[in-house]
Amino acid sequence: MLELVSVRRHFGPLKVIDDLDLSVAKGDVLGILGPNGAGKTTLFNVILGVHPVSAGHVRFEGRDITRKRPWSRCQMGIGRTYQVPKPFSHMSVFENVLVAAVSGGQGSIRASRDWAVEVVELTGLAHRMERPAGELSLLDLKRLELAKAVACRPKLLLLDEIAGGLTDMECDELLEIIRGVHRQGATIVWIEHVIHALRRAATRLAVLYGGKIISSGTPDAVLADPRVREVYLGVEA
Amino acid sequence: MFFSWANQILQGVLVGGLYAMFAMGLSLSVGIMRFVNIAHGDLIVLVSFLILSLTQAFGLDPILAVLITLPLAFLGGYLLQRYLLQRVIGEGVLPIILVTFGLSIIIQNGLLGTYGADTRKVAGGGIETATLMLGKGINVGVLPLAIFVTAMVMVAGLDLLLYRTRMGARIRAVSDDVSSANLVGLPSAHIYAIAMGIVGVTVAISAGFMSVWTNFDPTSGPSRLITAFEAVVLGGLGSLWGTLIGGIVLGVAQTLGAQFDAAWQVLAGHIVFLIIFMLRPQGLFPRN
Amino acid sequence: MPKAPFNAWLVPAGRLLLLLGLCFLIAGPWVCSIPQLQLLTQFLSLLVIAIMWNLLAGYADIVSVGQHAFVGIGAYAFFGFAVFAGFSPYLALLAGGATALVFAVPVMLIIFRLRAAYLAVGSWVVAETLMLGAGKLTAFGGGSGVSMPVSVVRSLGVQPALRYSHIYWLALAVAAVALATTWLLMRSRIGLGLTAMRDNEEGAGSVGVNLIRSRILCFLWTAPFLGLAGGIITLQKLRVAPPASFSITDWTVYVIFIVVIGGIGSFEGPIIGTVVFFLIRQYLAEIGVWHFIILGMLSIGVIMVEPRGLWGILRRVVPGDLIPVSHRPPARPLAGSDSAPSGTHLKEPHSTPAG
Amino acid sequence: MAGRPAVAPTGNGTLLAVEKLSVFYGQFRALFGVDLEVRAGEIVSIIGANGAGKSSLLKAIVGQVGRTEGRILLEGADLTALPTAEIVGGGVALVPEGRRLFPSLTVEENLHIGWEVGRQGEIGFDEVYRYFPILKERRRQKTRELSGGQQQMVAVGRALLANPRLLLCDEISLGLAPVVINELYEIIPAIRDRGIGIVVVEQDITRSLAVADRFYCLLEGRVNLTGRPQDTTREIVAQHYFGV
Repeated sequence: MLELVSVRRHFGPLKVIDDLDLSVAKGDVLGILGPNGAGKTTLFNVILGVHPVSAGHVRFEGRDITRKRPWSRCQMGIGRTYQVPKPFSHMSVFENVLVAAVSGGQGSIRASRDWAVEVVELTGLAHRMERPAGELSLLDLKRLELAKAVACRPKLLLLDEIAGGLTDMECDELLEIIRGVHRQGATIVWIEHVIHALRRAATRLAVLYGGKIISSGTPDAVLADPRVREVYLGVEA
Repeated sequence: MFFSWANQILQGVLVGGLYAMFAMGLSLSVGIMRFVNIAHGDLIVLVSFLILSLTQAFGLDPILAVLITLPLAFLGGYLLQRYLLQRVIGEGVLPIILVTFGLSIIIQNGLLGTYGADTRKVAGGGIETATLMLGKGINVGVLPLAIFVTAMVMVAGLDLLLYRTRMGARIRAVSDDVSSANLVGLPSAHIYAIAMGIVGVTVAISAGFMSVWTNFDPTSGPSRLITAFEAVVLGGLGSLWGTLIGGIVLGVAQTLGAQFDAAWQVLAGHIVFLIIFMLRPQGLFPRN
Repeated sequence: MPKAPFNAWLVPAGRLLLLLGLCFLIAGPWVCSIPQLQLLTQFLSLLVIAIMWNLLAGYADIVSVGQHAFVGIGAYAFFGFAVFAGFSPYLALLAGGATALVFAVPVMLIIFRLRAAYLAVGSWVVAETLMLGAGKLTAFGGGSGVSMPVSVVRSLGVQPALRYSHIYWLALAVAAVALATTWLLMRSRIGLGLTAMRDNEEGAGSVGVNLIRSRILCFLWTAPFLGLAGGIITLQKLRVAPPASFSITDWTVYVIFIVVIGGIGSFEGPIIGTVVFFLIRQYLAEIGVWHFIILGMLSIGVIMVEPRGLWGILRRVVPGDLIPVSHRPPARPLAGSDSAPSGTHLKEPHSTPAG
Repeated sequence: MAGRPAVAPTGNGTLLAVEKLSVFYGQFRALFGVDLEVRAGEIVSIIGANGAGKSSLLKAIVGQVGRTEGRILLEGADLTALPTAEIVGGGVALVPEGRRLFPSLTVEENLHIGWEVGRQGEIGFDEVYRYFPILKERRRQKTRELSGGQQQMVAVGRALLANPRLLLCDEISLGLAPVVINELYEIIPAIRDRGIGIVVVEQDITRSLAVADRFYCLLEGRVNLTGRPQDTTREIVAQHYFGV
């Protein structure tokens, strides 16, 4: 479904993504782990086209989308949440989601209204439907990020540290929503530090380090991989 | 014929010196603080009126008057940055454009209210008309030559200041990365303000020369801003030597335009700017 | 159900005020003297220009200081079509708007190469060039301009009173069309995307809002309306001249003050701003240039204190928009009972009781 | 120097005392009432996963976060409300995460900025060049042209030239080759032996614990384990680190 071929992304001399190959199959929930500065968020920016790649190709459903702008990629079916939420603060929660439903999902406003309501309810924001997004709490902002991404009717959903800073209970709620979205047919790539959340949701894990994937496979296998422990916990003394 | 053209081009180059002077301060604020001060031209005119008042009310020599305005302009630039512009910096482009735009209108109309709409000029005591005859129809005005030389000295001086002094290194550090500067304890607001103070000094020097060489009135600011902006963009944003070249290109374009028809002078400058800009949007000497 | 807030009456009250204003404008020719009617005509022209500048700077992040160019182009084109081509004034007005649109394309190609802060002065350079270019048109009187022939003036009405009310109706029509269509634009999916862009550009891009197309559309949208306003202004002044038709003071400086003081990035802002501006100008005009200084300080103050202007301040009390460009969720008779997919619903967290 | 915190000896040798510190970013709360202590001549390591609040803690100490609650005392003097310049002038230097050099400035210029903003003291350029001889060779080069390891050396050197009493190191091994990391870590005990208190924030637990006299483990904004490295096991640390 998604394929990255020898992708590089450099900022000056800094190689944030370095000759990275990655493929995601339809129906996967791929969790991505990696220490700070491993290039995780940059990876998403490359997949969505926020940053152009320095080299390599990005393919989505067999089409080369390397030169496409973020909004075209979104319209093709790639939804994305931001680690630091980017709400449209002066618009209501409903409108925030409606924008995504209309622009990303490419429907008319009339046709998208019910879908937007459905997504708002699905993500547990029904009671905030007409509040300005600028007034939301962190949990609700994370829900809104998810709602906006889901409203685009993505075939591929990119989640960037959506569980960070939440309590266990809040995290469980979010996990339930994400599972719901997955059940409805979306493929998911999920960057996360909250490992227990990933472990419960992911079908595959991959560990990014120094701009490369150093380990991938089933969650248990990856977490047991000595190289992963090395990266996270340091070289065995 | 040839010498007549050469003479015109030479005059244009010298005019370019004055334009580069206008542009130098703008180039600094674009390069260091990364904003375009819409009131830049009006500040030049404001200082010109100050010089006019000093020479007329106290009978001071223009050079002395300019020397007096230098510290005032530094202080003015410092305070302007520290207490007004700094508050809206880093919040997107809209606030800073609107604030400097408001400032521009306030200065223009404050001057109109104080000095009236008449065109003014500061008497230079004969230096305006002094010329050097280089033979074969090529004449060089002493004042334009002085301006051009000063402009070159200013570029070289600013270059030294930025690249050879402690304060220059601090200014470049803040310009490189404001948040890093804050992290290691550099007082960025103070350093920005000093940079704006330096901009103020360039404004005062160019105001001094402009007030003796050309006529000005309270609404002359915008055209000075536009000239300065064109020189900065032509030269490549933030490059000081590029700015000097940009000023020269404009000066030559204008004098040659005026050769066809006096009324084409300003328009020729704009048209040359737009053409070069369309061909080379990054400017003639882009930094990096 | 949440209880209606105590200040809910402010929204209908505000709308009533707007409606009264509209009634007054429609009744204008019957209740106003000729000078008053001229003032109202000016008001409507400036309102149109303010709405357009707000659309650019407030939503599309195109902070132009050169939109007076299109007013001037509209003015000259109207004059040309009406006087030289012999079009009827109505047709010439439309042709003026169309000409502004045609010019907008190359202008856009130039200034869109400059981003952010540089675009402002860049657009100014272009406007300056166009103004100087207009001064080279000998048929239009060169740098000093030219007056309308009496025959064209008379085609709008032989008596001044009739003529002025004619011009007034045209101005009202242009303003009404500008306001209504821009409102429809803002209500459309494009407007929805623009509002999102205003709040967070990157966020808007990644939910599928085409930022480039939106910007282009906004820029092209404003040009014909500015051109129409230029035509109306020419009808009123009965002459074109480069510094007056391309007046940066009248069509850009004032307009920026109007939008900033009224409230940038909202539909109500330009309307409130234009009303406030005319009040200030009526009462402070006798202090001459100092009213500029007051306007300048006022707008700097607004940016420092409340970047969303007077409407931003009012909006803290007024619970809703007066001219709703926002969208509300469809009413659902049995919300959440059976319409949603099963198993994915979460219980709503306990909401705090209203009041 | 104006605003320099007065030295108030506290008897027990406490250099830095952080008391009930909470940090807020708008709605988001990064730290929940953290207590922490660093003595002069001691290396304290702070470990924890991403987002645990390690960087927020260091930034709060140098006065670079918006809203905090609680107190931060350097030798008894309250730093909490001071601007960064005065905190640095008073003897706290940070090696920020990601190095945060000024890329268009030369090595020497970068170092000099540390020297200017800091306090007077015995560490001069010679001292730094002795720790990192390669920097002397490259002192006229722009830092953007250096390798990652050399850049990190400049960042450490810049902080040292401020002559700190307390040195804060945020992820100095990030993205560097093991050889380079070793080189950097060799000098940390040497700095400690000058009587400087050091806080090391590191994702690489093994490295971090090997050098530390004491450690604190953060999980989601709270300290959930503290002690001396030799008194605990790797398994216990790992459990607290991941919170599973």
